[in-house]
Amino acid sequence: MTPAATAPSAAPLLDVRGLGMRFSVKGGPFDRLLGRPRREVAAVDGVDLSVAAGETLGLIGESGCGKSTLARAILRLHEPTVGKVTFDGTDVTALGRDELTALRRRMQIVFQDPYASLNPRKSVEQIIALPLRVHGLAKGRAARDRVVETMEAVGLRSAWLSRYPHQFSGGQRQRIGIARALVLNPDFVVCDEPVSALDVSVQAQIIDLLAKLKRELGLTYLFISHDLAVIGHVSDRLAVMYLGSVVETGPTRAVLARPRHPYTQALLSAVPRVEGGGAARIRLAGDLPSPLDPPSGCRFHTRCPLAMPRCKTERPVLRPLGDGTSAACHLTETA
Amino acid sequence: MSAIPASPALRAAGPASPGRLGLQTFLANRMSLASAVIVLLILAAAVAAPLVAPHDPNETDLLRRLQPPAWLEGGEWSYLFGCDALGRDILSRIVFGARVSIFIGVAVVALATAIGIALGLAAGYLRGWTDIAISRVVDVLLGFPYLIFAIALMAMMGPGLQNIVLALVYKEWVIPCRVVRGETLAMRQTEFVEAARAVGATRGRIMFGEILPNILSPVIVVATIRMAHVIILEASLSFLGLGVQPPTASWGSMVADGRAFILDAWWVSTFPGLAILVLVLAINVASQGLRDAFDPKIND
Amino acid sequence: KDLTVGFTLDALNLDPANHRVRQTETILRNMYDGVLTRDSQMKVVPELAESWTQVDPTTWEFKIRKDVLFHDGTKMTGEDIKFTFDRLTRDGAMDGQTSPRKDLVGPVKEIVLVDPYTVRFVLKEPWPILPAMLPFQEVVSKAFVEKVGTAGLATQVNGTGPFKLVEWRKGDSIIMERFDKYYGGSPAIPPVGKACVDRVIFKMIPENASRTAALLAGEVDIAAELPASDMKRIEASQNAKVMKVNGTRTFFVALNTTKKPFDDPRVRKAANHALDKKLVIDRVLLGTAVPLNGVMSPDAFGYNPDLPEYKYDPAQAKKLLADAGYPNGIDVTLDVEGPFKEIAEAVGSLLTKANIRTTVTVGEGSTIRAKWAPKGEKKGDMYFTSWGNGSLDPADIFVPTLRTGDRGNSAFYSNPEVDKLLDAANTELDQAKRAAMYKSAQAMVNADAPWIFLWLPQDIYGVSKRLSGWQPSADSKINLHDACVN
Amino acid sequence: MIETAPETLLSIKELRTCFPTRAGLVTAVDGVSLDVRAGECLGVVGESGSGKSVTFSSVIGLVRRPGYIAGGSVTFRGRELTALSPAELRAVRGREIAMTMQDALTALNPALTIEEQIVEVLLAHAVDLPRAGRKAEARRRAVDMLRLVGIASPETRIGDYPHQFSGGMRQRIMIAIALACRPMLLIADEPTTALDVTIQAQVLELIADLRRQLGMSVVLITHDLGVVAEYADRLAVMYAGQVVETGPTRAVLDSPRHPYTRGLLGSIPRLSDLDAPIRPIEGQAPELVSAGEGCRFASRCPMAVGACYARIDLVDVGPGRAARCIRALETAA
Amino acid sequence: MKASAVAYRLLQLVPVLLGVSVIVFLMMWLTPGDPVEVMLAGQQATAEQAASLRHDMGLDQPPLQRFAVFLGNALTGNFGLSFFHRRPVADVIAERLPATIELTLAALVIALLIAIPLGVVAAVKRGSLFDRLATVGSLFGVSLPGFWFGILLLIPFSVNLKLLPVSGRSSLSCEVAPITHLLVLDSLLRGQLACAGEALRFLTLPAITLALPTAAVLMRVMRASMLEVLRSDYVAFAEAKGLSPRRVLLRHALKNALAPTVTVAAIETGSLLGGNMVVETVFGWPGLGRLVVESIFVRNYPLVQAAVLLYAVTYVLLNFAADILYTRLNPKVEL
Ligand SMILES: Nc1ncnc2c1ncn2[C@@H]1O[C@H](COP(=O)(O)OP(=O)(O)OP(=O)(O)O)[C@@H](O)[C@H]1O
Ligand SMILES: Nc1ncnc2c1ncn2[C@@H]1O[C@H](COP(=O)(O)OP(=O)(O)OP(=O)(O)O)[C@@H](O)[C@H]1O
Ligand SMILES: [Mg+2]
Ligand SMILES: [Mg+2]
Repeated sequence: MTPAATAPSAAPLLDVRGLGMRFSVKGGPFDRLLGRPRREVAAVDGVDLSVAAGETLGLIGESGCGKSTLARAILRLHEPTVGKVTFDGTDVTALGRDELTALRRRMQIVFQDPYASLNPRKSVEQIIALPLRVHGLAKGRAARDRVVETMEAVGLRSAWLSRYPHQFSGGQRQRIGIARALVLNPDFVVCDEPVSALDVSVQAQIIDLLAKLKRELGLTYLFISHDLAVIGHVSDRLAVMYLGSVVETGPTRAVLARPRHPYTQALLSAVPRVEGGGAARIRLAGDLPSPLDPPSGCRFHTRCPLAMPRCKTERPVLRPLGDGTSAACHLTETA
Repeated sequence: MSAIPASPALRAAGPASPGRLGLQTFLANRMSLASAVIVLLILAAAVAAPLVAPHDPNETDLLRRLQPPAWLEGGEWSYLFGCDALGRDILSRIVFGARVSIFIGVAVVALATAIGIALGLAAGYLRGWTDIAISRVVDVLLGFPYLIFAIALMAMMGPGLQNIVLALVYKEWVIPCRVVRGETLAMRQTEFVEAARAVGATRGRIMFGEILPNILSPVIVVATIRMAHVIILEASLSFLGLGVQPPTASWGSMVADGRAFILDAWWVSTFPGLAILVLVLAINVASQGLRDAFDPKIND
Repeated sequence: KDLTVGFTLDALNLDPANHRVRQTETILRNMYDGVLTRDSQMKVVPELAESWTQVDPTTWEFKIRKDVLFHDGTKMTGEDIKFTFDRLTRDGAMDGQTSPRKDLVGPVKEIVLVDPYTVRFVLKEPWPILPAMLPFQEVVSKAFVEKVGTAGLATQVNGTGPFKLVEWRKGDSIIMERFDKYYGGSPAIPPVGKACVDRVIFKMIPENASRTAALLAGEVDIAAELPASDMKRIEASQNAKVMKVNGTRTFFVALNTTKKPFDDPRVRKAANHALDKKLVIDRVLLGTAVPLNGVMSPDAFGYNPDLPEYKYDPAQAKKLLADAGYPNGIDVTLDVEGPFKEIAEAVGSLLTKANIRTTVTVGEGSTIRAKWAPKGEKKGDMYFTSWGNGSLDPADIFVPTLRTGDRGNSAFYSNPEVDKLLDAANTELDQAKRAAMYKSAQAMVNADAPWIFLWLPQDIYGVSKRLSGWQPSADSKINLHDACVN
Repeated sequence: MIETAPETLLSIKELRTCFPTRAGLVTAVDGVSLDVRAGECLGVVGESGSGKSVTFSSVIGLVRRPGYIAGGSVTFRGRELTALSPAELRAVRGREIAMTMQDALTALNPALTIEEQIVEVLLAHAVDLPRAGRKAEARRRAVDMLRLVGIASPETRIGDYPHQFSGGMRQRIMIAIALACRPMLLIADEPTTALDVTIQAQVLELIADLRRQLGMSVVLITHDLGVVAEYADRLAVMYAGQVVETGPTRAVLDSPRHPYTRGLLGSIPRLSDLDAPIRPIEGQAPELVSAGEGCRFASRCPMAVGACYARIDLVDVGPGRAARCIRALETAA
Repeated sequence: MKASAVAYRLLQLVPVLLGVSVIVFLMMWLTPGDPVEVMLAGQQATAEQAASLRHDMGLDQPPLQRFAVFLGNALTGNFGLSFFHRRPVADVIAERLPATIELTLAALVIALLIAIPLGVVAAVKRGSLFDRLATVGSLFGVSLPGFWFGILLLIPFSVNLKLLPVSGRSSLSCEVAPITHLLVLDSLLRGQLACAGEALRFLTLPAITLALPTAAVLMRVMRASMLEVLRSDYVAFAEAKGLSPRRVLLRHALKNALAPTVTVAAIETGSLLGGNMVVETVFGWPGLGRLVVESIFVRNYPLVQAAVLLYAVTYVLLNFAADILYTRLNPKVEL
C-alpha cells in the first residue's frame, strides 16, 4: 500500500498503519457452543493516517462510520484488532499496561457529549484532578494549583472548583472536559466531536478556545466532526471516512476546493450554506449500509452516482493524486 | 475570556452535590419524612429497649396467661397490650422484638449489599468470564425459591440469629448484584468512564471511584425496599418454626405463637403483626421518598 | 348423611403395609380391619379373627371369620391373612421393598395356613405382646394386591372395613362411603352392623386455629388434635362440645445422665422437685393431662400405681443441688422441637425460678433427634420429648427409651438391673410375672430419675353436637363405624 | 408590527406558555407573535431551549402538563384554537395542522407497525374514505403515502416496525404520517437534527418537494441557519422565549438587525470562506425563570445600553421585517 | 421466533438446573438428621429394620454415587421414591402441583387485575387523590406479612360471616372429572357451574392473600412505566396526530408500558410459586409448597430435590415466556 498522505515533516508524531477494529456482536460462549456464526462489525477497516507534530488532522464522516472507534483504538481505549499505531516513535499497540499508563500522559481525548463525559457525582476539582492523582503527579495544594491553572486556561473561574457538573451549561462542561484532557500537559489530543452537541454560538466559543490552546501549548489535534464547515475551519489536513475506511485525505483546502472522491463531493454538496449557492446538490440514494453487512468492492458503490461495474467487485485503494491529496476511487485512476 | 454571569440557580444552590439535592427533595416530602421519623423512633425504642419496656420481656407468669389488653375486661394498664400464653408482657416483647427484626433487616441487607456491589461491579465492568460465572450463579439462586432455600439452610446450619442472617444473605445478595450489574453495564459505556480509562485509571479505581458513586442511589433504594422484605421473610421463617431462639422475642415468632390463640386471644398475634406492618410500611414509604428524590426518571 | 373429620395430616400412602405414620393408620383403619382390635377400654379383642389361642411359647393360632367380604365383593380367607403378614414380614415382599412395619409384627418366622380359616403365627422366639401389636396391622386382599401391585395399593383400597374409598383428593381430603356388605365388626364392640353414616370425609386442616374455626363454622363434625386453649370457646358454642380421652404418649424431659451436672442423681432429683408440674398442667394444658411419676400410662399394661411422687418442693431441690456441689444452682439448656416450644418454655421458666437456669433451644426435629440419638455426641443437657405407646404395652415404650443404648434412650440411661428385667419381661409369657417385672423396673427408674417425669396429655377432640355414638379412643384412632349424625 | 397579509393561515399573537418547576415559573414562550401564510415556508431558528418547540406545541394545544398556555391567541384560518374544546382541537390536529417531532427515532411507537400508525390517522379523521372497505382504502393510501416519501417497496415494508428502518427512513415515515390527511400546515420540528448531512439533504428536499406538490405551508424549526437559508421563505429568530427578529430569509441573513442574529451569523463557520474568523457570542443564554422585562440579550450584547433593560417590543425594521431591539435601525446601514 | 433462539434458551437451562441440583444436593447432604430416624421416631423398630429402610432409600450409598444416580434418573424424569410416602416422587408432586399452579395463577390474575388498571389510572392522574391513595395502598400491600394477614382475613369472612370456607381446596359436594386438574377451569369446562363457584369460594381468600403484595409491586411498576411512556415522544406524536385519548392511552401507551410489567410479573410469579407455602399452611391449601417444607423437615431428600428442580425449571420457563411476550410488546427486542 502506498503511503497515505505526505506528512509535512519527516517523522510524524502519530502514525497509524492498517488499523482495523472488529466488534463481535452476539458471540458469547453459548453462541459458539450452538455453532452460531460470529457476527462481526468491522467498525474500522484498514485505516492509514499520520499526524505531524503541531498539526490538526480533521476526520469527517457520517454517523457510525467508525470515527470514534478509530480514535479509541488509537488511544487503546479499545484494543485494535489489527494494525499498528506509532506515537512519537513508540509502538503504542505493543505497550504493556504500565507503559501505556505512562503514555496516557501524552495522549488525551475530549469527548463529544458534555453531559455524559463528566461524572455527575464528582466536583469539578475532583474531575480535573483525577489524571493528576492517577499518575501520582501532584497532591493537595500542588494539585489544586495545577487544577486552577488549567481551569483558568480554558476559561473557567477558579471559584467554581467545588461545583458539580449539573450546575454548568453545555459549553462550560465542555471546557471542563478540555481542562481534564489538558491537565497532564499532553502533546496530542483527540477531539471526538467536541462541538457537535453544542449550539452554534457555544460551538464557536469552543472552537475558538481549542484554537487558542493549540497556539499557546503547541498541541497536536486529531479533530473529529461530521460538520464539514467546522472541519474546514479547524484542520490543516483532513481525512474523509466512509464505512470504516478512509476514502480521501489531503490538505484541507485542496480537498474542499477539489474533492476527488464521489462521496466527498456529495458530502460537500449536501452542506446547507447560509450564504446560499454552493455546488449543485448531489442526491445520494439510500442510507449508509450496515457495517454488519458491508457492500462488496467499493463500500460506496451502493450509493455512488458514478458507480461502475468494477466498483462492485474491486475495492479501490487510497492512492496519491499529487497536490498532497489521495483518494480511494477507481475513477481517479482513469482521471 | 468569557464573562459568564452566574445564573440564579447557581447562586441559590451554591456548591451542592447531587446527593445533597436529593436529600433536600427527600426532606421536602412530608410523608417520607414522617416515615423516616417512625423508623428512627422504632430504632430508638429498640436500642433503649430496657428503658422503654415496662417489663422484663422474658418474665413468665403463668397466672397471667393470655391476659387481655388493658382496655378489655380483665386487662391491666401495666400490661397495655396484654400477655401471651406464658404470661409475658406483649408490649415489652414487641419493644425487644424490634431489636431482632431491625438487626436482621440491617445485617442481612448490609452484608448482601456489600457482596452484591462487589460482584455486580465485577460482573458488569469486567464482563467476560467473570460476568458469565457470576451471572450463572445469580441465575441458579434466582431459580431457587427463597423460603425453601432459607429453610433448607436453616435446617443445615441450625437455629440462631447469626444463622438466620447468613441463610438470608446467601440468597439476598443476588438482588443488589443484579441491580448493580445492570447499572454498571450502562455506566461502563459512558464517556466519563472512558475518560477515566483514557487518563490511565485502574480498573479498581474506575469501578469503585467512578462507577460506584453513580449507582449508589438505586442501590440504596433497593436496599431499603429489601430491608422491608427481609423483615417479613424473617417473620415468615419464624412462622414456619425456624426463627430466633426463645425466649428472645421476634415479631414473626410472636405472631406465629399467637396464631394458635387467634380465636380467643387475638391480641397475642395482632399487636406484633401490626408492629411488623408499621415498621415495614414506614421503611417502604421512606424508600419511596428516597426513590422519588434520587431517581430523576420518576421525578419531574 | 356425611360425617366430616377435621384432621391434621393426609395419608401418605394407602397401603397399610407401607407407612409408619399414626395419622395414616387412623385414616386407613376406617377402611381396613385388623385381625384383632381394641375396645374403648383398650382391651384387645378379635375383629377379623373369631378367637385366638397361644399354642406354645412361639406359636399363636387364629380362627378367622367366614363371613367377611372385601369391598370388591370377594370373600376374605386365611389365605389373605397369611398373604398380608408374609408381605409385612418378608424382606423384599413388597415388589422388592421391605415393609417399614416389619418390626411391629415381632420375630415372626413364618405364617402357616392350617386350613382356609385357621392361621398360625410361628415366632422365632417368645413374644408375649403379639396380640397387643396385631391391632396395628390391617388385612389386604391377596388377589387384589397381586393384581394392582404395591404401586397400585398405594392409592387404591380394597379392605374389609366399614367404609370404602370413594376419592382421595390428595392433601385435601379423603372421601369414603359406607360398605353395605360389612360383616359388622368386632362382636366385642357393640353395636354390630354396618356403619351408621353414609359418607365419611377426612378433611385435612393442618392449622390448629382453622380446624377449630371449621368446627365452629359447622364445616367439620370432629376436630382432631384440638389445642387446649380452644376448649373454652368450643364449650361456649351451641353446636359443639369437647371430648377428651387419655392419650398414650408419655411426655418427659430426658436428662443427659452421662455428663455434668445430670450425671449426679441428686441433680436429677432436684430437677424433678423443682418443677411445679401441676401449675403447668393447670395453666398451660388447662387440666388436660395426667401427671406421671414414671414411664407408663395409667392405662397401660404393667403400670405401677405406687411409684413415689416427686413433690414440687423448691427447698428440697435447692438442698439436693447444694449437696451435689451446686449451691448456686446450674446453667443448663433444654432442647425442644418447634411444636412444643411454648410448653417447654413454661417448664424452662419454672426450672429457672428454682435455680436450674434453663435456656430453651428450639431445634428442628430431625436435627435434635440426631443430637439426642444414643449413638450421637451426648452433648445436650435436657431434652423435652415424648414417646408414643399405642400398644399400651411397656415393650414398645419402656424398652426403647430406657434400655441401655436402645433407640429412644435419649437420657443415655443405663442400669443393668433394669436392662435385665426388661429383657426377661420381653419373653416372659406369664402375664402376671411380666407385669411384676415391669413394675419393679418402673420403681428403679423412678428412683434413678433419668427424666423429669412429666405427664400424659389427653387427646382433645372438638365434636359437633349432632354426632352420637362416637367415642374418642386412647390409641388416638378415630373409629367412625359407630358414629351417627342426627 | 408585522403587516398581516390577507392570505395568513396561522396567526400567533402574544403567546405565553409557562411551566411551573421547582426552581420557579418558567415562561418558555413569552409574548411570541408570528404569522404563517398560505403556501409559504417559515423557518424558525434559535438556540436550544429558546422555546421553538413549545411555541408550536402550544399552537396545537399539546403543552405537556404541568405546563399551560398563560395568554395570547392562536388563530388558524380565522378560528381561535385556544378556545376550542379538546375534541374540536383533535379534529384540527393531524387533519389540518400536522406536526413532526424533533426526534424521529423516538417519535414512532416502537410497539406498533408502520401500517397501524399511518392507518390510524386516516381512520381517526375519516378523511373522505368510502364507507365500505374503509380499512382497505386507508391502507392503500398509507402505501401511497410511503411511496410518496420514497420508501422502496412500501407494500411489504408497511408491515414492519419502526426499528427495522434507518434514521432517515423513520424521519420520512414520520413525515408520511403527518401528511397522510393532506394538512394545510406542516410543523416540522427539527426534522434533520439527528441525521447526517447526506440524509438531511434527502429529507429537506423531500419536504420541499411535497410542499410544492401539496401546496401546503411549512414551519421549519431548526437551529441550523444554513437549512433556513436554503429552504425557508421567511425567517423568525427566537431567543430566550421571544421572537427577536423576523423577515424574509435573505434579507435577514444579509443584513441582520438584531445583535443576536448578527452574533449567530458570526459564529457559523462557512465553507465558502475558510479564512473568515469565527466570532463567538460570549456568555450564555439567561435562565427563563428570572427573565425580566428588558432585552434578554442585553447581558451578552456588545451594544447594550441602559435603555435595553426596559420593556422592548418588536419594531418594524423594513419591508416585512421586525426586530426586538431599540438599536436595530442604527445597524441598518 | 426462531427455533435457534428457543434452543439457545433451553440450553441456558442446563447450567442453571445443574447448579440448582448441586446446591440442593449439598444442602441435603450437609444437613444433620436421618430420614430413617425421623420415620421411626418414637416407635418400635430394630436396628435391622432401620438398616433395611436405609437400604430401600439408597441411603447406604456414598453421597457422590447418590448424586450421580439422582442426576442420571432426573434426566429420564425419574426422581425415585419419596421416602415418606413410599410412592414415586413424580406421583406425589403431580398430585400437589395442580393446586399450587391454580393458586398461583389465580393470585397472578388477581394481582394483574388490580395492578394494571390502578397503575394506569394512577399514572394518568398523577398527583391526584386517587394516585396518592393507590400509592399508599400499594405500600400497604407490600408491607403486609402474608401469614398474619391471611389469619386476619379468616376471622371475619369465614368464622364470623361464614361466607367463605376456612380451609381446603374443594367442596365435597362436587366431583369434577379432571381435565387440567385446575378445579375452577375443569368445572367450567365440564359445565358444572355450581362447582366452579364452589371452587372459587375456596380459592378466594388464599389467592387474595397471596396476590396483594404482588399486586402492589406490579402496580408500582405499571405506574412508573406508564409515567415514562406518557412522557415519550411517540405518545406526544400520537396526540399530535389527533387520535382520541382512549386510543392514545390503550393502544399507544399501554402496550409499551406493559412490557416492563410483564418482566417483573414473571419474576414475581417465581416468588409467588416459591413463597406460597405460608399461605398454603394458613388456608390448608393442598399445594406443593407445604409439602416441600414438610419434606425438608423430615429429610425427604428425593422430593425436595425434585421439587426444587421443578421450581427452577418453572422459573426459567416463566421468564422465557415473559421474554417472548416482551418481544411481542416490544418488537425492537429480539430474543
Ligand atoms: N462496542 C461495540 N460493539 C459493537 N459494535 C460497535 C461497538 N462500538 C461501535 N460499534 C459499531 O461500530 C461502528 C462505528 O461506530 P463509531 O462509534 O466509531 O462511529 P462514529 O463514526 O463515531 O459515529 P458517530 O458520529 O455517531 O459518533 C458502528 O456501526 C457501531 O455500531
Ligand atoms: N415540561 C416542561 N417542564 C418545564 N420546562 C419545560 C418543559 N418543556 C419545555 N420547558 C422549557 O421551555 C423552554 C423551551 O423549550 P423548547 O423545547 O421549546 O426549546 P427548543 O427551542 O425547542 O429547544 P431545542 O432546540 O433543544 O429543541 C426550555 O427552557 C425548557 O426548559
Ligand atoms: Mg462517535
Ligand atoms: Mg425543540
